[in-house]
Amino acid sequence: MSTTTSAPAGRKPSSRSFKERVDTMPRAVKIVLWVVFAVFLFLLPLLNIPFITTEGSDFGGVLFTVATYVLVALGLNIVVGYAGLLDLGYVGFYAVGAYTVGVLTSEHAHLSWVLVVPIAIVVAMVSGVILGAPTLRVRGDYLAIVTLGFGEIVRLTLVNSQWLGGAQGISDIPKPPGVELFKVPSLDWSAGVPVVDLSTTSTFLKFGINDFVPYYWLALGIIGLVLLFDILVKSSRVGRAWEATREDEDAAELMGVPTFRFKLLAFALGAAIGGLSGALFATKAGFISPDSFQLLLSILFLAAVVVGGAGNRWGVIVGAIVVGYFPERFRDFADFRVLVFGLALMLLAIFRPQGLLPPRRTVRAKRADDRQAVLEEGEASA
Amino acid sequence: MQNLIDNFFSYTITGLTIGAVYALIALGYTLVYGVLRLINFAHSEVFMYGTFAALWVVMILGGHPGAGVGQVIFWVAMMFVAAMAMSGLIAVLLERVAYRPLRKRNAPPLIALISAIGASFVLAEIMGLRSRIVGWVGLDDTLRDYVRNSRNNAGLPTIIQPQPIFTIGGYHVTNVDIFVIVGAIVIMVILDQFVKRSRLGRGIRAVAMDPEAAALMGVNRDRVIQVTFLVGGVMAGAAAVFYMLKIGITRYDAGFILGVKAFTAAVLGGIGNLRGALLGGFVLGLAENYGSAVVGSQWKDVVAFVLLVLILLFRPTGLLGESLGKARA
Amino acid sequence: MRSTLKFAVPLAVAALALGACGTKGGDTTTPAASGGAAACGNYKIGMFGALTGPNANLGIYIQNGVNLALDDYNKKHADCKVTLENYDSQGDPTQAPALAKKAIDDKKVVGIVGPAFSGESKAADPAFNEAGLVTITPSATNPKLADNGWKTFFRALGNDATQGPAAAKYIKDTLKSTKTFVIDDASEYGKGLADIVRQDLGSQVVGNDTIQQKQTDFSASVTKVTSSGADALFFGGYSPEAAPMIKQLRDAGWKGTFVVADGVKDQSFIDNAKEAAEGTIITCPCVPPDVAPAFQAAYKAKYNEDPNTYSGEGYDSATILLDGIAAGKDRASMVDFVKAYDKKGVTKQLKFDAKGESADIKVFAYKVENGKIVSVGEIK
Amino acid sequence: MPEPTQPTTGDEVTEINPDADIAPVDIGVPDVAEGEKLLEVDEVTLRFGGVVALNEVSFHINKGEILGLIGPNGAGKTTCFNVMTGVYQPTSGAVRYLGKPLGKRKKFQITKLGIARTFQNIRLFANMTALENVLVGVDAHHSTGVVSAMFRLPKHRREEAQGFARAMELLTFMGLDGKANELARNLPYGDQRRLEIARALATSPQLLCLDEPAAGFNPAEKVKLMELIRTIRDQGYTVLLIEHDMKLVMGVTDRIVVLEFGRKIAEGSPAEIRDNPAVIAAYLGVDEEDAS
Repeated sequence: MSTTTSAPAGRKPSSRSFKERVDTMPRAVKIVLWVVFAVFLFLLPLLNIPFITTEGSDFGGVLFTVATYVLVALGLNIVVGYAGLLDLGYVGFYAVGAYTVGVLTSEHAHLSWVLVVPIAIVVAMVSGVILGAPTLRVRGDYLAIVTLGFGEIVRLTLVNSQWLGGAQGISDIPKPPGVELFKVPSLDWSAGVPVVDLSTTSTFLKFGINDFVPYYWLALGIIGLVLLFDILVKSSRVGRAWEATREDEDAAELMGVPTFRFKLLAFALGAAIGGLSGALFATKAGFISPDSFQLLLSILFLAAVVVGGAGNRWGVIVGAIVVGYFPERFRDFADFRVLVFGLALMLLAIFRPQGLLPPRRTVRAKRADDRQAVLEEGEASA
Repeated sequence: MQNLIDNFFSYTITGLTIGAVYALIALGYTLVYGVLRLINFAHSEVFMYGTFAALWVVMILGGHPGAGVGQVIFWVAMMFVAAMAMSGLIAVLLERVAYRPLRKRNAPPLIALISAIGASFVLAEIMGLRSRIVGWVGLDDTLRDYVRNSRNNAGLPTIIQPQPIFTIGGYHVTNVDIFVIVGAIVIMVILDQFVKRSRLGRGIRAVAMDPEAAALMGVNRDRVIQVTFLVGGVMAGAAAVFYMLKIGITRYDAGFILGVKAFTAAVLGGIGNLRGALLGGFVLGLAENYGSAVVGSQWKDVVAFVLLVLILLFRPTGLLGESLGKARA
Repeated sequence: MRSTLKFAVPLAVAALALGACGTKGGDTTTPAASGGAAACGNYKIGMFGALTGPNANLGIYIQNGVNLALDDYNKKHADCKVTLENYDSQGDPTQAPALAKKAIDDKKVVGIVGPAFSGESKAADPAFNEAGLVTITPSATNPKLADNGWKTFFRALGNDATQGPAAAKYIKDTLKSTKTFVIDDASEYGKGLADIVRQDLGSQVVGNDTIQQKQTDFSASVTKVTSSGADALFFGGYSPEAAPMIKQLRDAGWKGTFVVADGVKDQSFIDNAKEAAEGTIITCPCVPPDVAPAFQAAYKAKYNEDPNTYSGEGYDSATILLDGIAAGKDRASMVDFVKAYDKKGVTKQLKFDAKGESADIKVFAYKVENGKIVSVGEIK
Repeated sequence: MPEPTQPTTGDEVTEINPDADIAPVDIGVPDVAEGEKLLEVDEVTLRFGGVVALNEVSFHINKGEILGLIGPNGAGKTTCFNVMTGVYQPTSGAVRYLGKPLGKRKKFQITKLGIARTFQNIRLFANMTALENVLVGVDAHHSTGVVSAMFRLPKHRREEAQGFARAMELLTFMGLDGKANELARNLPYGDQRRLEIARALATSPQLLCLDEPAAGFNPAEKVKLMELIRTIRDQGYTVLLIEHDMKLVMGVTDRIVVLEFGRKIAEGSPAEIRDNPAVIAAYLGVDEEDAS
């Protein structure tokens, strides 16, 4: 994300870090940059930028998928990155959110979408508490296998419960109510230069069957809210308690942190965001079945968080984009997609173990460590 | 429930056979976890390669049903040799490529898990794409029988015809059942003795107990880790042979679920504990079978995981506790 | 943070440079179009299904059939060839909608063979319906698909509701089974089919079980089957599970008849179950290949193997669309053309009823004999 | 936990600012008059399997004093600490705090009651800044949850402001205010020790337990540490000090309890302890090592 914003600043060579440079910018410039960036994200599916736009699959649809990955990664980051709990069954919460929407809007009731989404969040959160309460006392590695089991239990329950639609899944999930405000035209690059194409448009917030862009906009808005939530909570007592627990659980407890309670909180919040993401997915897909909630997805989610840099919200967003976007962009690899993905994971782990965009603390620590190493080597003064 | 009572021995014996396979795979998880504190997520693939090696060697030797005893013994022996060699090799390779570079860089454990997941994908996909790969080298016609429909099942001819040996509670225990259960226990005992008595085994225990102290005492940690992977791989190879004899069919993604089950078995018994792996494997195999009998086979995996959660709630270190480092192993 | 910045600029430049290439590449398709005759529409048909990934086999069998039909067409119409556009969903309903949109946006695509599975059909068909792009599925057998009122939905084979009763009838009348055990794999296809069989067989069903897909160890099911004394077992599911299941049943000494449906009508079942597959009865709403020897010969010549599951349906589905193109139909008029279609295909008389279902469904029974699937006649 | 970094060379001893106001804030526990019993260890026995780690140990700590807990290696000093802070449950006997037994309270609950500690081997939150480390301690008596953080409710803002002020005051006191934003793991060894004390003080304890705070210090640093401990007491804290270094203990404590093999062998003023033959016997041979 920040890669894109860095482009204008990147022209003047400087030894200062990007972060410092942004920090020292006048407030007005910062706001303008952010607005430009937000507008760019908003228009992205319609710009049809060559090379970036996926050839094999609809770009709006792909962007929506990437957006759900981003949302999931933000939620999982609270669990894995902040609280340090290894969760291999996150897809379970994603499924709970999606199925809550499916059951309450189509299968067994016909409640309004606006009402159902908060319910889905709450149900996912409750399922997080139910899973976490007995298992968060066990050790980290055990937690991994227990959560993995949870993901499978959820999927198998979906397959085998006729009440939940069984293997057939749930179809005819209604679209959210929309308001038709204005049309946004797209760009056409077929002449080599961008031309505004007024015949291909997306209507701002009309949730149709064949236009995924409004769903992407919806997801973008929700990501914004979740990010804000993440920033606010992380920079409070709660965030500090999570980090302390991750760093040294016993010491944290002896400093008055009720670690179990905070771990459970992280689990519940993570689950809630996973549920929200699942609810969005169900809304857009209109049809859900257990096939969409395979165990593999949990692993992809975790990969997104770790590849990006667990603990850094911007990092995990980058990770989610990598995991969600690249397989679609490089559909030509077709059969080799999983193979290439596996290789990429290994290479990343070996050559960039801290993730693509590690948390600032790691960077800071590394810098300080380097300084220390220089000091230790000889008389060289810093 | 009535069905379970009526066919109790049938469910028990078949549960023990699959449990034996779980136990042997679980050993690989337990050993590696003991020395590295790492879930070797790709161990399931090590097993899967073993099943293919066992299958291919029988195909090369022209194995077929109804052969004489001597020939069958030869085939089975070759299955063991091939599967153990293949799995051992893959396991060592895995350690070299996916874990050692990370260890040298002191990467956090989570990263090792990601590397393991990556390696698992790569290994499974190479097997799943083997037809394409041999196609590139132009061997697809020669190797047609070995690679065709590489995303599909691959089946072993029934080289040992199951023969009822004796009957217990209405269930005819076959030669294959006995071979698998007894074979697995014998292999476990050998491993147990190896770890307890041999120099390398002591090294494994020393590293598991305290890596730094072991290094100070002159134990070559890298070598010990390599041996640990090798031993785990060889055990997975043995499991692969038993699996092929009992189930008879494998596939490029056959390892995944089995790996998860075996890891569950390892945790169930107390990870890091060799005897725990054996016990965990058998308990899991039985629980799954009994559970399937009572609530239906579709809940098999659910039974396994619920059992795991229950055990961890009441015995957080598994049935026998964790102890590769401690002398009990 | 700093390193990100260093990469940012070159990346942006690279993106632009490559982007330019991409655009040029896109351009070449337009001039190429002028190569044909003036009236040529450069139409495409789409193949929608799993072509890669774990479920790819079925998709590839269909695609082989479709390619054969295209070869036939393009030989006859060398001046105005039709090309195939692949939409590889990997059988995943999550990927299906975005692919459907891509097909819809490509105005050259006049019809789709697929989607291959029921799940992806549910996810993608509403979009096709809205866009008026015709789909003929050669393999999705969920009966409910036809009940959605999609005017673009056509199915070139019988659904589970036609096959289930035939399988039950065969078990009852021909096998004269009195004790039947029914197993399904909890999949949409397998469970749907097995439930119909259970219902039709009524009290002669002595036991039920449900397994999981990708399961390999069936010891619990085997015990249930053997202890029930069943003389026949119906399994609703696919060959990856059917093969180890019958193998383990035979190993346990079970002697009854194994009855399965078209999901198992696949050479890989025999390749893997080997001796254990012998005598298995397979029901299928597909005409035996000897009905259309020319197709079989052509397929064998091109792919060096016998036509596999749904290859014929794939061929037929594509043929309908290609006939439409030959008749000068475009995307909008294709729906009515397909609706009115009535010709003999390689699998059956190709004709659809008001809901888009095949009007002429015959279910045949096949038997595994000496490692081959041979027809034992229609189930009437 | 990262390895503690190299002990400092001695020439850069961080000066403390004794003027900073670090007096404990009211945390809602009953106040005890100066000189009264604050905490009482009553006949505490702790067994691990067959090993008796503590054998009927009894002593008490008075409000406002500095009590030394000494003994040779393996005497059970840290174990005693662990029983007092809820890490272990005594097999028999009880720990009474403010007249009431601690019972089966959890670790964090005991901290909230006003007992805080440091660790023999430094256990800071290595990847958090110095300020954040102290803030975690201050947070012990805060109650901001997700909701008030999310909406930046007045309670959150008040607590954050108070917490920040208190944390900075503590860092200033320790002379660490200039390093507030350094990661804990990057601080020099001495600073890490001091930061641990600051973090413990941040929980506003009635009783501050220091587990070998001078380990790895050179003599100059030890002198500073003695000063620091005295200043802390003068600000209104009660201090329990585990220490190996006899000189330090004698110089700073009001009373001393001596453990050996899990048993209390002596108790009294520094002067009494110095002349106690049992103590001398226990420490024989250990003295030399200490002197180094």
